[in-house]
Amino acid sequence: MYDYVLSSIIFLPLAGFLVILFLPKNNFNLIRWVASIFSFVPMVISFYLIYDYFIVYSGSADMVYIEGPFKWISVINAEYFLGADGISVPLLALTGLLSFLSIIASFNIVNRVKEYFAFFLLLETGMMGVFCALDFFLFYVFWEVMLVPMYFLIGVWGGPRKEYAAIKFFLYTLFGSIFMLVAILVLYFTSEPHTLNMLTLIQTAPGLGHSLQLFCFAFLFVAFAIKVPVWPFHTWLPDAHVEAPTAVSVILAGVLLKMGTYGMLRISWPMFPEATRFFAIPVALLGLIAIIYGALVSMAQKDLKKLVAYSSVSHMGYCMLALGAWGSVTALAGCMFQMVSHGLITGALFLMVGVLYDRAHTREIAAFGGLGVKLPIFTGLMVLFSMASLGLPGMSGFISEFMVFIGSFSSFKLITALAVLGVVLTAGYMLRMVQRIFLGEFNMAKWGGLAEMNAREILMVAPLAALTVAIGVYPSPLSNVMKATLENLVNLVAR
Amino acid sequence: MLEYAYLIPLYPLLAFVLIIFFTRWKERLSSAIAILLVLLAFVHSVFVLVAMLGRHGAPVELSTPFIDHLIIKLELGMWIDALTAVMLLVVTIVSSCVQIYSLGYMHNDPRWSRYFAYLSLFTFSMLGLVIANNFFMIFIFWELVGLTSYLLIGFWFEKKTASDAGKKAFITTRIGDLGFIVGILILTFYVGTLNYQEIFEKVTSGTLSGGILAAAGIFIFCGAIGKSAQFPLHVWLPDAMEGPTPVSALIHAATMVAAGVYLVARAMTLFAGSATASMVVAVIGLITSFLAASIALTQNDIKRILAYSTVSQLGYMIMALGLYGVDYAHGHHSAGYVAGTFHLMTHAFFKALLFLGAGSVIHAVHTNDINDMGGLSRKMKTTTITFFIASLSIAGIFPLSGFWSKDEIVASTAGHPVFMVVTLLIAFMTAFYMFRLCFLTFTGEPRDKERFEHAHESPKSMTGPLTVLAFLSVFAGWVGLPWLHRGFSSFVYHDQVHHAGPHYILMIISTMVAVSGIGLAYTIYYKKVISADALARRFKVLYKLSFNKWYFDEIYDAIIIRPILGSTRVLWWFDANVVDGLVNLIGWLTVKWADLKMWFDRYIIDGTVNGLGYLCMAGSWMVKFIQSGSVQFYTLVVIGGAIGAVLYRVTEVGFYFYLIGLIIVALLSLLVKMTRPDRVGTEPNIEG
Amino acid sequence: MILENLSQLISDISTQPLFYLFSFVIIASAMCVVSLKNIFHSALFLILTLFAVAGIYILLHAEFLAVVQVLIYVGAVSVLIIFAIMLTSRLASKKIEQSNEQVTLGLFICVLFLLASVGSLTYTAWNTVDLPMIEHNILTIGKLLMTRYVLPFEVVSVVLLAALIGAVVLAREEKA
Amino acid sequence: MLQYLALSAILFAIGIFGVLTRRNAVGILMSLELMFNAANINLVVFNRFVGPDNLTGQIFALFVVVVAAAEAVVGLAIVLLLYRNWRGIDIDRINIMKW
Repeated sequence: MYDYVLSSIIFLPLAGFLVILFLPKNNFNLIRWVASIFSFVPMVISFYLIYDYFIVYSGSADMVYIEGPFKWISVINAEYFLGADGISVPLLALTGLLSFLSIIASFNIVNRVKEYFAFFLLLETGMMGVFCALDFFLFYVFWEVMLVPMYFLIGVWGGPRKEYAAIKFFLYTLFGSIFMLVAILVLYFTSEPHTLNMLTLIQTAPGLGHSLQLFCFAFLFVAFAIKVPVWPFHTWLPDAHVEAPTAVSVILAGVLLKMGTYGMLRISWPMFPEATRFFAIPVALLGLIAIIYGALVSMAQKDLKKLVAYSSVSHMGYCMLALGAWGSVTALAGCMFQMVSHGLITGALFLMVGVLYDRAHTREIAAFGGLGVKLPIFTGLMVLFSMASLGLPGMSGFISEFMVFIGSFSSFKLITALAVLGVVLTAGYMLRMVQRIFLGEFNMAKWGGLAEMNAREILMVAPLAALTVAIGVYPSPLSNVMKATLENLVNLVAR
Repeated sequence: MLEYAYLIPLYPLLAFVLIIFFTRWKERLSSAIAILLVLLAFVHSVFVLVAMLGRHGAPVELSTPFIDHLIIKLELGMWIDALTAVMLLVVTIVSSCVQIYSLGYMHNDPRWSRYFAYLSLFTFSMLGLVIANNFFMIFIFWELVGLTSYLLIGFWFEKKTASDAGKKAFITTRIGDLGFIVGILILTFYVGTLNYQEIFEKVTSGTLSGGILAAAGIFIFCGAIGKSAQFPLHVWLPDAMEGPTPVSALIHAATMVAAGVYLVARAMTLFAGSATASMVVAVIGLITSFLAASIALTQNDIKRILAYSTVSQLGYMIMALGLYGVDYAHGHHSAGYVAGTFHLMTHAFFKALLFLGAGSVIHAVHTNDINDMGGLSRKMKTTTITFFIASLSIAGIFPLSGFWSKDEIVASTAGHPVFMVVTLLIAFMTAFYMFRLCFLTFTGEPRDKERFEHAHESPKSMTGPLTVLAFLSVFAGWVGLPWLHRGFSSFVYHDQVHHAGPHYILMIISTMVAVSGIGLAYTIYYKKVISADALARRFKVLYKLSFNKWYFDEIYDAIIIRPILGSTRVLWWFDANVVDGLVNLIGWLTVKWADLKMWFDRYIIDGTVNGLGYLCMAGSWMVKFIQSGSVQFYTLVVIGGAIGAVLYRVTEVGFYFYLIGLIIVALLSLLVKMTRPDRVGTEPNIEG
Repeated sequence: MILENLSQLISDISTQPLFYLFSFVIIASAMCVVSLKNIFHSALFLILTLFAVAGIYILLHAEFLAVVQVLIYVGAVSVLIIFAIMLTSRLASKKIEQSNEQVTLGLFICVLFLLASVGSLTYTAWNTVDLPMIEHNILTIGKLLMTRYVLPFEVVSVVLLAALIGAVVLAREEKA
Repeated sequence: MLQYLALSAILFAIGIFGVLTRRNAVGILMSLELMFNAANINLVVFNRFVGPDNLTGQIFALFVVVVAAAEAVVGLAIVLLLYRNWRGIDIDRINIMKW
């Protein structure tokens, strides 16, 4: 019965995309609900998948739910080849959840509703595909497929500087993709017989010469690093996040950034063990820079959304630090945890910012103050997510950061010790933000009209809050899901 | 009961969950739930203590894995020994008292339910911290305690100072936690476990020693520095007094700030293994204690005086524990460990009492400034009596509980002359500032008549806890009477029982010191024989230093906060202009390059194509005149051509000659056609 | 009979002067035809030319043709032309420019044509025979037309008919 | 013989000149007649000097005369039509087929 489970996750949103194209343009509710249904079903399947994986496969490092390889473009040996393991299954579930919540969060879009939801579903297809593809060409196709709807989602429904942000995002990512394409070509032509099958390449690519490995690794790294984004490739992120509509920011932060780190875990690390070992310290250093730098820059932000955006840079730095510590399962598990928890927390923060923006029509931190008086639920949730973001125990952020620290300390003592500083800096900017928005004197004249969150809004962040706390309190199921895969990964890198 | 001790923290957690999710709107019910469950925890703690007494302190451990596939095992568990049992009791007693007290103090607060929820969450965190059996778990609760402290300090968040203080507290303690994390990381890496007992076994067996042990100890002590407000991170605690007074009593006097001391006591084996680490601990404790006491001498805010007093007393405990570690590392036992933990317990009671008393006073006069008080003893009998009891206790007057614990601390400095002298000096200062506070607040003439008129004794819900705590302040110390052979020291101990026995000389000295301190305060502030102002003028520099808290806030602001905020702005500028500027520059250059290409494309490449087109058009424009529509012209051309052909055949002159000739003819004819004025009315006039 | 006698007469006397006379008339009047401003005068000169051509025919022993020339051209076509002129323009009164701007070129072409044709005439080796003309050529023509050339003859008559009908159709006033 | 042919050539050339230069449609027709005559002269001349034993040349000349007559009829009809539609028979004006 699992024969086509991954395909169904990938292509159900695409089907929804097609269905929406045939719906009447002015029937907003119909479009919204169709989009919700077509993202709800993949979400349910992805949840079932992670459950099933946990029950049945969590002890093995093999690819499961494999589809193919089916011949696709036989001239270049491109195949339709899908599969999932302990790395991709949690990310699939995360994607499913965030996509559904984002679509729910987009119900207040009134401009070009049909196109919006159509693009959104197309985007979901691309994201799901990236996490399932086991063929390089397929991977690349999904990677690019996701770009286009994202470009339009930012460029059409975005904020005042949307064109700039959209073009920047698109060009930047495309720039990276080209490096990836070069690396793919190198891999294709150096393999004998020529193949694009990732699983085969993981077996054969380490046989490449030292310099060629470094070359491919560096090229793929640029592509993934732009997506993560690693300092100094991060400047597209604040612009894109700030200008994008709320739901798109959620997807950007929650899923798209993960694709970079996922690519490293899935492709770069196992394929080029020698290069990984060679570049371990630079990667960790980049992580450290991102942590400290992102946090400091975030502290200087006046725009709430930009603050959250820069906090993403900082938080993804933990992933890079962990990736540098390739030899530790704990570090890699920490990286995975950080990916998931950052997706949940930052996604939620963006949703909350969106909720506030919908009401106040500004995101200027200095414009607010004392909202805690008027909006207790909103404040409570926002404080909760801020605390989760700054790594408070009991929430997923703490688990991931702690695991990253433990894992990478064995490889890099000084770098890790310095990275711990990030915890304080994060606390610094998060608390400043909370203080300036929610605490202090309440300006009744200006914000007296703000309404408390409505049921839809509470419902869309509640699952995120629940999962954040759940992972924070009881992380071991999630860690069991990825355990075997990561152990195998460490062995692959140690080759 | 003992094996279910892990339930103790869960009672208040249950209260928190119930209040937040279900009874937030029913205020009375919320507070009832909170108090009921904390009392339940108290009762359970009593049972645990009794059970522990029955086992003579033999520890109980229970644990469950948290994440188990890591390079180390992270687990959640409980470790109950004598220290834990005592702490559980102290925390639950103080917490219960404070929550009951809050019923009166917080009445009519708009966020009543939330207040009790936070208190419950705090109690949960604190109990979890106490009960933890490993460093990972203690760190978790350590942070949660920090969170609740943040929430409660900033409870009246409309006040800027309150929200600032909350933020300051959280961040400052978190700076200490950085060290704590690094310490934990060191332990993970070099020991491979975070479980107390496993680590301590490694230490006692000598597997872990030397520099790494010292580093681990010092880094872990950083956590204690932050949480227990030790120098140089003590600055947050006085500010934390912006929170509601019961909160100050519970968190910032009796329990949370004691967590640092508890941590040091709990990890005593680590410190005891390294004389360096222990010495650092002791010195930090001494500096803090002296610094805080010196600042407390001149403050005017009743709660701040108590806060500095707290810092000072915590320094005492830390110092005692540190000295114990030093002694132990050098191979001989001292009373330090018992002194520290004993003082931790007694201090909790009398400091909570002091704060609650101060709260009662504030509740009555609605001000924190002792210059606006005076003569309150006439209006607030219970408060005055309990406050004096607590003050006597903290000053170390026989036979109150503070006397016994402070005596032990003084005793533990035996063998360290510098420490002993400074300790006695601090004891003197403590007695002085406490009674300065008492005399200024409760005796003399009211300095603010209006406030005095409105002052009244607090309700029963507030005086009740005061009485209970006063009782404890008097008698709690008696469990550690030096003459008792099965007292506190034989219950809570490190490694082996060390029964010091009474030091009569020290007792006399310390009592004399305390009495002289009280006497000085009496002469200055009660009898007013010596003018306080004159003294202040006399020792102007010292007075200013003390009054301005040694300028720590200013120094930190100048050397840490401003540079960081400045660097954030610089980095933000850097990010927006240099990093992003680079990206935009590349984009701009690309666009310019594209413009150049476009220009080239438009004018050169396309220009060539278009030029050809224009050429063709021009040519055809000329040639089109051949198509004149004039039949005669066509005829001319035909005939001319025919003749040309004939001539060519006939004369056999070169083909090109004729071609050229023909072209000349054609051009001539064109010329004719083109020069011809178009005198044609072209529209056909079709009729009919 | 008279015609035959006439031709006999002409052949008897030297044909040279007559030829030059006719040639002069033909060339001069033809030039008038193409260059006179008054189209009516041109038409008159055309008639003169046609007469002179008929004279040439006689010199060449084509008496029947000469007669036909006079009958058809001078008698019919010329009249037709004159009618047309009178129908189409206020002729005599008009002294407008009757030739277009191609005069020079046309002249040039004509000169070239003359050069070419005269050149080719001169340089061609003409396969001439010095035989007398057939006697009774009118009789012979009649016979030939009815026998050997009967088909072209009929075709020509059809052509004439078609031209007749065509002319009527073309020139007919459209009824409103 | 040559002088006859020369005459014919001259006549033809004059006809050409007329066709090329006359502006009046009738004038063109008349020039055409001249050319027909030049051709006829040729036919007759060759009949006389090249093949005097038969009369083919003359008969063809006869046909030419007939065709010329027919041409004249049709041509003149067209001229009439032109005149009616264009209020004149100036060939120069009738150039609506130009570029």
